[in-house]
Amino acid sequence: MDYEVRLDIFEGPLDLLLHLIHKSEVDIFDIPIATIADQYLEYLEMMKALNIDVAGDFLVMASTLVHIKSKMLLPDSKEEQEEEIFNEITRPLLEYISLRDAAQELSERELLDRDVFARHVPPYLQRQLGDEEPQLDVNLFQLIDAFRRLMDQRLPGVQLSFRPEKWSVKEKTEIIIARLKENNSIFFYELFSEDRTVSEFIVSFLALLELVHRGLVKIFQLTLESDIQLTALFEGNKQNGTIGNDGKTTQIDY
Amino acid sequence: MEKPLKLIIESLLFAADNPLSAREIHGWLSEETQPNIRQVLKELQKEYDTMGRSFVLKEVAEGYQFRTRSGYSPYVVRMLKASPTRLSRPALETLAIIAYKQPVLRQEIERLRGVDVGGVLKVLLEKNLIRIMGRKNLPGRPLIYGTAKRFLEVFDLKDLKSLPKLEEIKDFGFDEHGTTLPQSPSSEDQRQSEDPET
Amino acid sequence: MEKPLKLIIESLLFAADNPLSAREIHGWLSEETQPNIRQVLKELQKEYDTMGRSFVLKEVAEGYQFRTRSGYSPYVVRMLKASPTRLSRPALETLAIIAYKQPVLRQEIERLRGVDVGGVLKVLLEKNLIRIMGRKNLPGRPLIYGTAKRFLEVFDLKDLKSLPKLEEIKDFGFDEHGTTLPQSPSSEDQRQSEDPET
Repeated sequence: MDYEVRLDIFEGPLDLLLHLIHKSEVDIFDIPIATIADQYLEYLEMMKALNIDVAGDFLVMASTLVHIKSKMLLPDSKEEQEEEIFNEITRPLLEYISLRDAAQELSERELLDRDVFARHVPPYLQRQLGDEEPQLDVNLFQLIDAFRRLMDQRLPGVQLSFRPEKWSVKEKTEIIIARLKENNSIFFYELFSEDRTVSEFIVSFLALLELVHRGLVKIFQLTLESDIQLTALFEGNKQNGTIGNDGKTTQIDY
Repeated sequence: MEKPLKLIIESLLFAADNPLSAREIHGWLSEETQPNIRQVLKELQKEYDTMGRSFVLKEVAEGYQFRTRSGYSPYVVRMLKASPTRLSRPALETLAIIAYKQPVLRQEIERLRGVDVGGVLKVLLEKNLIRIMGRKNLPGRPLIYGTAKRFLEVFDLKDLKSLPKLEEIKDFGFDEHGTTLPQSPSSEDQRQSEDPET
Repeated sequence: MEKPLKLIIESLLFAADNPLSAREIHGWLSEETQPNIRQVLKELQKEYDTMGRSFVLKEVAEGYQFRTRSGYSPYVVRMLKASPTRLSRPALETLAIIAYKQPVLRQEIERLRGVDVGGVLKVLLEKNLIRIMGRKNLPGRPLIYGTAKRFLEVFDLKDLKSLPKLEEIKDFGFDEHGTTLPQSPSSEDQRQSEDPET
């Protein structure tokens, strides 16, 4: 066997598949699965032989191909086979091609900072502004990045540990109510996502029980698999309004 | 002190960092109506188009912005020593999927591209081309992605509707058997607005 | 593809952050002599002077720069005041801590940032990005901070649940070794780092 040892770098299984189909000069609507599957596996073998990491994505496609190929040996209905090939292979490929073309088309536009350039606010204009504080221009990613940076700096590779703090059930109750006011319904686990110690966790839980007991919060689960959710039974939630709208839990006394 | 509206608007466009819409301009020139401002913007655009200068007024990201004509980029790139906007092919393909399928989940993107896209999403977020639109009510509460305004700016698009049409995948009759493509339920809104004709 | 020198120089002036001198321009267009470039700059200056637009090409200490005519500055300043700016890094970091750790006490924030955050908290409160959620039952009854509604608006989040989880951020390919993310060389970052010095 003589391989041309010219290993193209394929972005993913669809890329490789397209390459093989192209090379075999076959129609995408009439893919000779057995042949293409063999070629695909050969290619993976070659990559392994050259110690190139074969990503899991490639293996998933390999197993799909092998599966289809093996089914073709069975006296199944031809229509069923064609359907499977279309759904598992042809349609993903068509979608991939159309998106690849769209990406190509996008990249051919007049791109800002590549083909065309805009003006920036010249510094002399900014100076005229003095101390005025204009609006904010910041995105979520910058925020996350800031946080990550901070965590890395302060505690390289170490989980955050916080000094134990004393929380009262009442405080936690207020916090839970504040959160429910903001969101109407939250997931059970979210309630504890900010708890940093076992004792805080327990206090949160007691607070929740208290709220349920008082009929201010409902706990439910949509299906067996779904996460437990909490929903407020006060204020805007059509049920009885037992809580003042100033965020204080005035009706809860201890 | 009274200046012609056209030149006032021009001065704003000239000094602005971002594309300006008629609505925004109206915010600073409340004595002028938005249709009036829109009209002036169109006139200015035409004027610069025919003026034969090195820059024009372009309509992008739902606003107007002065930009150099494309022929001058070699010189400007040299000056700014800018590594010009360059997106890798994976990044570009992922961006295309997000642009066309938004709101979209990561798993849907990965299904379409056939590979993991974690690293690519990071790059696109960093470049402010995409944004997180929220979370889907599904197990794991996955993030929903969409394009950011900067996407329109960079790709010279007036709005999302101006995206070049995506070639639609025809179904070859197999769907009667109920094997429809597992559509991400989140992309439904987009579908609806995209192909009202079909 | 050859463009007239006048328009090439104009495009450079247009896209430049700072005034450009003939010497600088010569650096990018070495095939043109400095006197030649100086000549073109003068011509351009005259041309814009007589063109009756809202901006002119001004000769300032360090070179030539497009500037709006002074009569338009009231409008421009009005716009710039209302235009978005960036948050300082301390403000952003403090906000990030509050977002992720809320409800949170000032002392916790200071422990994480390692510096006093009184001033920054004030700024964030003024900008309505954070709010005081209550007081903690501790000596001194310290204030508890959380994000405000405006925070969600600015960051384009539907609710606090949409804030990406830290595990998900890791998933974006931030390396696991705890080193910081390499800054994207996007033009925005460049501008950000350039501004304070100028």
